[in-house]
Amino acid sequence: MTSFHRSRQRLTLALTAVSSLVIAACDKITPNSTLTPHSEFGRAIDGLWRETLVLGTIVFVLVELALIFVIFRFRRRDGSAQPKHVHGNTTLEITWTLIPAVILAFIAVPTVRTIFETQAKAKSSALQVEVIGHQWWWEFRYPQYGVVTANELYLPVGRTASFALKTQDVLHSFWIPELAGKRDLITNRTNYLWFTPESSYVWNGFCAEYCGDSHGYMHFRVFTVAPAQFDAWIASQKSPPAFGGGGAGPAGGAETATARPTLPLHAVPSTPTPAGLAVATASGDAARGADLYKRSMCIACHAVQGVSAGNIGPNLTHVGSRTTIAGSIYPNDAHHLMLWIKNAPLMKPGSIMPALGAGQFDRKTGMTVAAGGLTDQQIADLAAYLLALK
Amino acid sequence: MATAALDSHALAAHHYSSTGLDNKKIGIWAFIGSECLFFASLISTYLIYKGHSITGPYPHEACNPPACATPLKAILNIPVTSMSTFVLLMSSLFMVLAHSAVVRGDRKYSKIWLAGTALAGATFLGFQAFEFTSFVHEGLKITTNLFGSSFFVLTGFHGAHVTAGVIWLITLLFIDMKRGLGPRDAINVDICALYWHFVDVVWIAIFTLVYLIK
Amino acid sequence: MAADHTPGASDTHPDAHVDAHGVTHGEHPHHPDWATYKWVALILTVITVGEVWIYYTPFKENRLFVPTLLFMSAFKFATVVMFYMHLKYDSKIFRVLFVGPLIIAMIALVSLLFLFGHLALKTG
Amino acid sequence: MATTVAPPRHAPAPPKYERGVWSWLATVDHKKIGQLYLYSALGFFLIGGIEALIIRAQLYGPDGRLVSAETYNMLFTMHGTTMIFMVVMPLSAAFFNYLVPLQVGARDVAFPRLNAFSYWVFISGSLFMNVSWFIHAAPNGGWFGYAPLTTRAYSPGVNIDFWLIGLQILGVSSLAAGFNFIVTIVNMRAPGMHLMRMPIFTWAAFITQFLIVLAFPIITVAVTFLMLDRFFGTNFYTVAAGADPLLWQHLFWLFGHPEVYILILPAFGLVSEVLPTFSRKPLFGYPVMVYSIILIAFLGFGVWAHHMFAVGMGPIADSIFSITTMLIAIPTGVKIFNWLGTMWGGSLRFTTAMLFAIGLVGLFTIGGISGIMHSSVPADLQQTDSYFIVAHFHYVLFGGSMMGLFAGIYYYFPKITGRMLSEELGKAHFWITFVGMNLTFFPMHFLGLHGMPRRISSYNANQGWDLDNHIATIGAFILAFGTLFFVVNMIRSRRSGAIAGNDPWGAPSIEWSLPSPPPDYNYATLPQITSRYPLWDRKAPHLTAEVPHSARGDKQSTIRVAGSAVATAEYGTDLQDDLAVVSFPSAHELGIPMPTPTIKPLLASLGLSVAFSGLIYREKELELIAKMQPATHHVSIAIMLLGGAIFVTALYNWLLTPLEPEH
Ligand code: HEA
Ligand code: HEA
Ligand code: HEC
Ligand code: CUA
Ligand SMILES: [Cu+2]
Repeated sequence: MTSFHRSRQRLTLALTAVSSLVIAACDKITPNSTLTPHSEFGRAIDGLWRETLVLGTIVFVLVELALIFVIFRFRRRDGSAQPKHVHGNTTLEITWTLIPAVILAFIAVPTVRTIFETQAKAKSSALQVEVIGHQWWWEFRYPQYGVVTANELYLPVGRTASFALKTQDVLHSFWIPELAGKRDLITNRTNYLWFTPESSYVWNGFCAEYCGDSHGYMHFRVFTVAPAQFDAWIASQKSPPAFGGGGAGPAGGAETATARPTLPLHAVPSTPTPAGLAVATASGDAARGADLYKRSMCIACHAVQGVSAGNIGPNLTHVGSRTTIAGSIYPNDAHHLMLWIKNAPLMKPGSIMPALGAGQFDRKTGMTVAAGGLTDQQIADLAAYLLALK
Repeated sequence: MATAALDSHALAAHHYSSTGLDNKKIGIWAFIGSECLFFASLISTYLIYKGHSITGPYPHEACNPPACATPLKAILNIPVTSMSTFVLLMSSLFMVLAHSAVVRGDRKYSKIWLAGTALAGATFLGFQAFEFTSFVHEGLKITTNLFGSSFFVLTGFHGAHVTAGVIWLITLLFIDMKRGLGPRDAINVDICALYWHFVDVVWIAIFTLVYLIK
Repeated sequence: MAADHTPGASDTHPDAHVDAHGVTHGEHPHHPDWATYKWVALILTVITVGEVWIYYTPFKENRLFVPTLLFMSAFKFATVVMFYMHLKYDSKIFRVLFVGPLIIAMIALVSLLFLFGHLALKTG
Repeated sequence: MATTVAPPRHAPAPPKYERGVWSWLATVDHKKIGQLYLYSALGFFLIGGIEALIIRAQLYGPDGRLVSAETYNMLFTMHGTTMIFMVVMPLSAAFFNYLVPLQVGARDVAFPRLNAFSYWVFISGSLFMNVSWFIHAAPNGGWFGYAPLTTRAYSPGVNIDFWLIGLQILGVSSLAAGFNFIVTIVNMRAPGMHLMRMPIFTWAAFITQFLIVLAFPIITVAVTFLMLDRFFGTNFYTVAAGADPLLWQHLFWLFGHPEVYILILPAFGLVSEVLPTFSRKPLFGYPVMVYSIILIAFLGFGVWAHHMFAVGMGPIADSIFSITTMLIAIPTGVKIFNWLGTMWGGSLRFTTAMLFAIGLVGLFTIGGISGIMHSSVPADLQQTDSYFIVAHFHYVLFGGSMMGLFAGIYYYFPKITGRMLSEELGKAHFWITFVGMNLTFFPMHFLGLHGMPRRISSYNANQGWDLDNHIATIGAFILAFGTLFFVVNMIRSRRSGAIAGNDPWGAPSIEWSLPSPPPDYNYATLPQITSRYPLWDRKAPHLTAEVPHSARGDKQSTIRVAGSAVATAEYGTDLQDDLAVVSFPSAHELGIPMPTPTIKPLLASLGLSVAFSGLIYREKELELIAKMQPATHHVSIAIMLLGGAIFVTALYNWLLTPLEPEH
């Protein structure tokens, strides 16, 4: 921290010299830095950034030095004579019109080149991913594999991933700072973006276009993994969910399930839960939960392969295999799941998912969940079931 | 702009002017310049959305099932619009005649041509009212599709400008009747005329871009 | 940048005071008259008829149709502005006030059409 | 002077308009209106600033819980809207109003009543938008309100309605003022004041007016579309009807980028007045300064899509807009360098005004350079919608516009009030602001580069953003502290500041030949302008002898000043009793006809605002319609008709009464 702090102070003194220091410090302290790219796209951008930084810094230093010099050299001292009235100097003025023009040419040329490089068509061998923005969560589809998931994206290292970006409602913007620049998700349009992840890690992704109440709560996670791991993940995602269609005990996907990765600190959501929202900690029973789920209103919005086909909310077929929920703002554990089910709008401003716990007040609709609301026990069972959906 | 129009009258009477031009006239030209951007935005929008409506009716093409539940014929009525266009063009002629009459101090003709211009403007509005109602009957409302929205708002705003112009003309006519307009009022008629002609040229553009070009 | 020239547009007429009628001297008095006006009206009518006429001829399918129409309406536009709005005879300040914005408006319109993937002319 | 005397066609204004609150409500004097703009805008600056302070407090640490996400969204929307439309624009308008007629040597603006109208429309629009706070329904769509988020489908409720209606009203104000000043500057310049002799601030004002009258029609159209969509169900931005959200973005930014130059050019103009005075040296390369203003304004219309690099316009459009954007750096650079050239070889006196002016030169450059970094499209894909952008535009807006405007306030306060602002408090204000400003906004560069998106109501821990946010928040409160010095200074000095005298700074332009504050008719007789720096010609002819345009055989300028002669004291200290002795003849004694004060512009603006605000009730009716009940009441229509009636009556009344009692 302190080394970082010192570096900042020097930074304000001499931008260039220190920018490298910051970069050195980044991996530890700044997990979402755009200055430590991990894809060819990221590096292309970084190249341009460094160039503009250097040129910009030169301009900055020259202008400020000149300013400081003038301030000290020409301050009025008593008895200093009336200055000579100069009205201009054509040669000078032409010079300082041309020099910036030249500097800009040095920025413009690589800029245009990079524009065309990075906006070329993606390799046909690329992994196709469909990204669909929703208020306020992300849907990821892998058409080549028939896999649908939410808020957690798996990418094989070394294989180009090509994204088709769409939105269900308003504008959003798809941003993984360490991997690539932004692309907006535009209503009634499809945008494209591709890059090749170069190292395996867990990255944070954000929505970067203001999209309403919970724009600030629309994150996602990206797991760049070894190809073998990726295949395993695909397999487990394709497998039928636990409690199959019939709910005959924890059969199904369980055995193919990949162990949930443990997250680095920066990927663990720290969002505090709303004060006053709690569940009498009854340990839930997955089987009962599975049974309840079929009859609950959840099915109106959520899909669980072979059980329900709702498509308003995230697909829950393998929700248990995810590390975070609700736009990656809460860890995926019984506690948070229960609170979420009990009163989502309290957990996430404006959430489309209504409050479902009995007696809960729904800030969105302004109504209290009366009869048919879920008891804490039922909620615990549902949570247990969802966690079992590995 | 009418605001600006008579405002500086007294000022001009004794204030120095750097260009020898009249404040009001400079003002109206600045206003017209700004109106160019206003109508450019409206026209751009119309053209951008042209052919992007997902349901009929459409300006130039008929729309038959299954594309449209009920068969819809092409909306625009060129003959009628040509008529109204002609009327508006003529109104511009009347306007210049009214102006020169006022400059000449010819009370009789100033009234006649002012009235004529206002009448022509009113006729144009009549045509537009007819056009709009018949469109609604043929199933094109402002809420129907992109074409409906952009068409009615573009032509509607033009119509609003014509209305304002007619009111302005009637006001002048009224003054003419009350105390008569003479050379000293020429400038006030002139700026009204400039506004009126501008509304006319805007229609010249709309007529081609919206009605004639597919 | 010593030389201080004075753009004509701004040339002041120190003696261009304004009389009580608010009508200014120094303003170019020459205005077109009925003779001009009736010709202008005639031309406008003829062109309009022409526009509508070709709309009903097979020429409509010709790819010169749109450019022709645009040219004709541009011509009408210019005629009205120059003669009815007597921009042709008036102070060049007015010309600047009108043509400047018109150019910006045109550029904006055309570039918008390109940005939305309509070639400027063949819209729809 | 007019000789034809007609009998007065209307009774002169009631005497109550002469003094007290009425004298403000009914004023048509550009100097009074200028002050109204000044103090209103400063009031809104405090409001916008307090909003900013809440934002910063919320973001001080991770997972801030000071305000709810919903409130936060209202805060940044209103903060941005307020600062741009209710602070910087009206502050500039304050100087247009107060200075332009003085600088061009006119008695008033071309259309004094239209001018009053502009102010009252501005104030009612601003108040209207802020009223929404009291029902906790402040606008929440961001200051550029992207569709479709701002359409009814995704933003039911009145928040966005308040924003749209407010913007529409404010637009009317800016447009009306725009035409007024164009005419004033074209046609009311004193004898001998060629365009190339105009004070540089007047030039900046002149070009800014063109930006206004050409950019505002576009936003008017865009906003009208959205209003029609929300209130009457049209489809301009209706997703279901196949609308293209980029239509709003293009129209908005086609206005939005010229708008940012509307925000900076007046500040540039003020700085170009301050630097020469305190360098005792004419502006370096005046003609080039003029041309660069014009060029910046023109290019400003060709770069709008640089706000949309992430929407996928395709490589060709991206490249074009990238390059046009870079071009703007050239004329802007020329200005920076010419300012340096102005100070070079001068004898600089560091008054507070000078400090703020130099602050602009130093700080705007930083914001400009980050702007150039955005203009490189791929790089911008990382920067856009991150705090790096927030850093950019606060460096140009606070470090540029606000610094320039503060310089202007310290420089012209003596002319406006006749009293000096305290230099001690002023210097404290500057230095605290300077430190606070950099502490607040410099770390935002790192926040952006380290991946912090903008417009987020809170952020998780361990993202590496905590330290920079701490610093930024502390900086913001330092800024607030500094601003308090300014508030105190303004209040105290109005009453007890040192007497200024005509020309406390030894400035070159003619407004300084007038007593402070100037008489209502400004100039007893119109000045005859013979050079760019008339007062310097008078005081130090030997220096200005070489000024090319006064060497053209023109006779020395003859500026007659009512009351005392031109005072050239540095601080007005030896003029303590100046205000007392300056007793200049009234307009009446001099036989100068002055516009009659009238309340009609105020009434007209009220009518206009009422008419617009009626729309708010439309929302309730829509709810009923949505509930399948026919709208039982039509309050909205009623209110709009009422407002319309008031407007039209007031307007006709105003138009048909001559500006001045005939004499
Ligand atoms: C006062 C207002 C103001 C001004 C003057 C500017 C000036 C500039 N702005 Fe800025 N801008 C804003 C206000 C302003 N901007 C605002 C409010 C936004 C955000 C809107 C939003 O999203 O909310 C924005 C956003 C913005 C973006 C969009 C970023 C994004 O959202 O992705 C871009 C992109 O190109 C940009 C570029 C520029 C450039 C190139 C200039 C140039 O004019 C700068 C030119 C000046 C210099 C370069 C410095 C001096 C020059 C020299 C010393 C010469 C030598 C220099 C070089 C050779 C580099 N601005
Ligand atoms: C001229 C324009 C201007 C100015 C001056 C400022 C000034 C400030 N802005 Fe500005 N800001 C914008 C224009 C401006 N801003 C715009 C356009 C946006 C984008 C909005 C959007 O995204 O839609 C924005 C967004 C914005 C954000 C990003 C919000 C987000 O994206 O989530 C932040 C965050 O820190 C911020 C902070 C500040 C701060 C700390 C100041 C400080 O400089 C404020 C300093 C002033 C004060 C502190 C006031 C002093 C108050 C007192 C002294 C109290 C006295 C009280 C009484 C007497 C009653 N602003
Ligand atoms: C009205 C539709 C709706 C209903 C009914 C509903 N949900 Fe949801 N649910 C959503 C939406 C929308 C989200 C995404 C919210 C967000 O992240 O902003 C969601 C998110 C979730 C998530 C987090 C998923 C993830 O990976 O982020 C879980 C778990 C969940 N719902 C469980 C349930 C359960 C259990 C029920 C029934 C008891 C239920 N939901 C009923 C709409 C609904
Ligand atoms: Cu989605 Cu912001
Ligand atoms: Cu911009």
